[in-house]
Amino acid sequence: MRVAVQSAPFDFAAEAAGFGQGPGVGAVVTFTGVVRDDGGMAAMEIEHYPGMTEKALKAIAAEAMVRWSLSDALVIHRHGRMEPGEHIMMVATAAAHRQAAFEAAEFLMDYLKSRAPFWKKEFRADGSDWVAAKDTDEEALGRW
Amino acid sequence: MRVAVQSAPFDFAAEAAGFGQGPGVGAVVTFTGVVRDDGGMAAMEIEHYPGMTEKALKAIAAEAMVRWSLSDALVIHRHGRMEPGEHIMMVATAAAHRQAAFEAAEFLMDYLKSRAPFWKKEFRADGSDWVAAKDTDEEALGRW
Amino acid sequence: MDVLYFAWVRERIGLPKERIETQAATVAELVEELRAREDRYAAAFADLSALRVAVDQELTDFSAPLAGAREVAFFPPMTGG
Amino acid sequence: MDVLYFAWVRERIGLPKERIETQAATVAELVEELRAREDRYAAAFADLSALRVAVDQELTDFSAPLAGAREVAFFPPMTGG
Repeated sequence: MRVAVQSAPFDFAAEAAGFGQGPGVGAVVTFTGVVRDDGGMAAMEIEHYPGMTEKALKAIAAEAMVRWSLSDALVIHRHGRMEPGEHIMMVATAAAHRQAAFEAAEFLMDYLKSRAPFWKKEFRADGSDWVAAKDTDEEALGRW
Repeated sequence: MRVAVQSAPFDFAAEAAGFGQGPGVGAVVTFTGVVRDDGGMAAMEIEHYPGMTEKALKAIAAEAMVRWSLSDALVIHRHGRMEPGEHIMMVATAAAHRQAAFEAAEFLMDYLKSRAPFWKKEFRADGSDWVAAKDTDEEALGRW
Repeated sequence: MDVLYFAWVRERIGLPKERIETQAATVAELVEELRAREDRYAAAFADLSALRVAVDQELTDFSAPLAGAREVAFFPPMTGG
Repeated sequence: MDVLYFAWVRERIGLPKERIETQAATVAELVEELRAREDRYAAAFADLSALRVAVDQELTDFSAPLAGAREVAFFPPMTGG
């Protein structure tokens, strides 16, 4: 299990290549979040809570490891300024079977969205705005 | 959208690196199936139905593209002999939002498992056996 | 028409493909003809609930008509992914 | 104790962190003290349903006790991922 919070870009392909090699692994799921270019957004800035962020991500990943008997889990989340097309974050899960790998990855994403201390600000030609939390993201936690 | 049926190994990291680069993509999900080494399995052989396999995978991928408004979809599935640790297959989905990317990837996997003409045979020290289809795989289709 | 067999159906019958001249109107009628041929066919088609069928590379069921069909394939439930 | 502000709470109050001496027994009492200070605090804390709070880097709610706490943080609902 590995958790990283960083401003530097990460290499999704290299991370994916090195993940989930252990014995007994039959299914690997990855999720990557990408900065969308819709609505004329020029850049995104992600603020976070140093110290708490790492703790929150570790707690979420550790819970997923136990709950779905994962062989491995990986969470990488960037902060700072990013432009459209850049990778914001990724999670990866490795398990014996596909259902556990999928469910654990979705669980990690739902918790990251609403429980890890990150805040997104969008920069457009006409100004900037903090991204509002979606009710649907909060509701998504209900299924776990 | 791309579909490949091949006996040659594929490079999961390279495939993942080149996938989901389009405008409007906010979420990329990949699934990779790996030959498990459990139960003393020495090798796996996958038989397929040339011609029908490609048609079935294209139909499944095309349905996912429309149903979840995907930006892109990729399905690679190997046939022939594979050893523990080797990648059997992968799917990748790219969408604006995470729910569509996850659902489409799970849909592709559920249909691949039970509707694409592949058959797995396991080779062990004491002989070989065709893998039996699981009721849970058939039931998984019910949700789509 | 071409009749194809995969996985343990292929192994039980002992060949992957054969050309069959038939007047069978449906897949089920073709299965009856095959069963009557030899024990290995009777063994392969003993339990239809353990088999799947494709006509011209489309999954279908045993009641499917064969008029105009060029290719019929019999195989166990798929185990891809 | 250290009080931290993030995202638009930080922008509205105008600083990321400050040291506050308080006798407040709960987060809610601390909020009342801050609101009474200046308009920018009153504005930031106008609608508590739009805010989240962490005590010593653990998410909690406004009724949480502050006894022994070293760090309290106020911020809007998170939008990671």
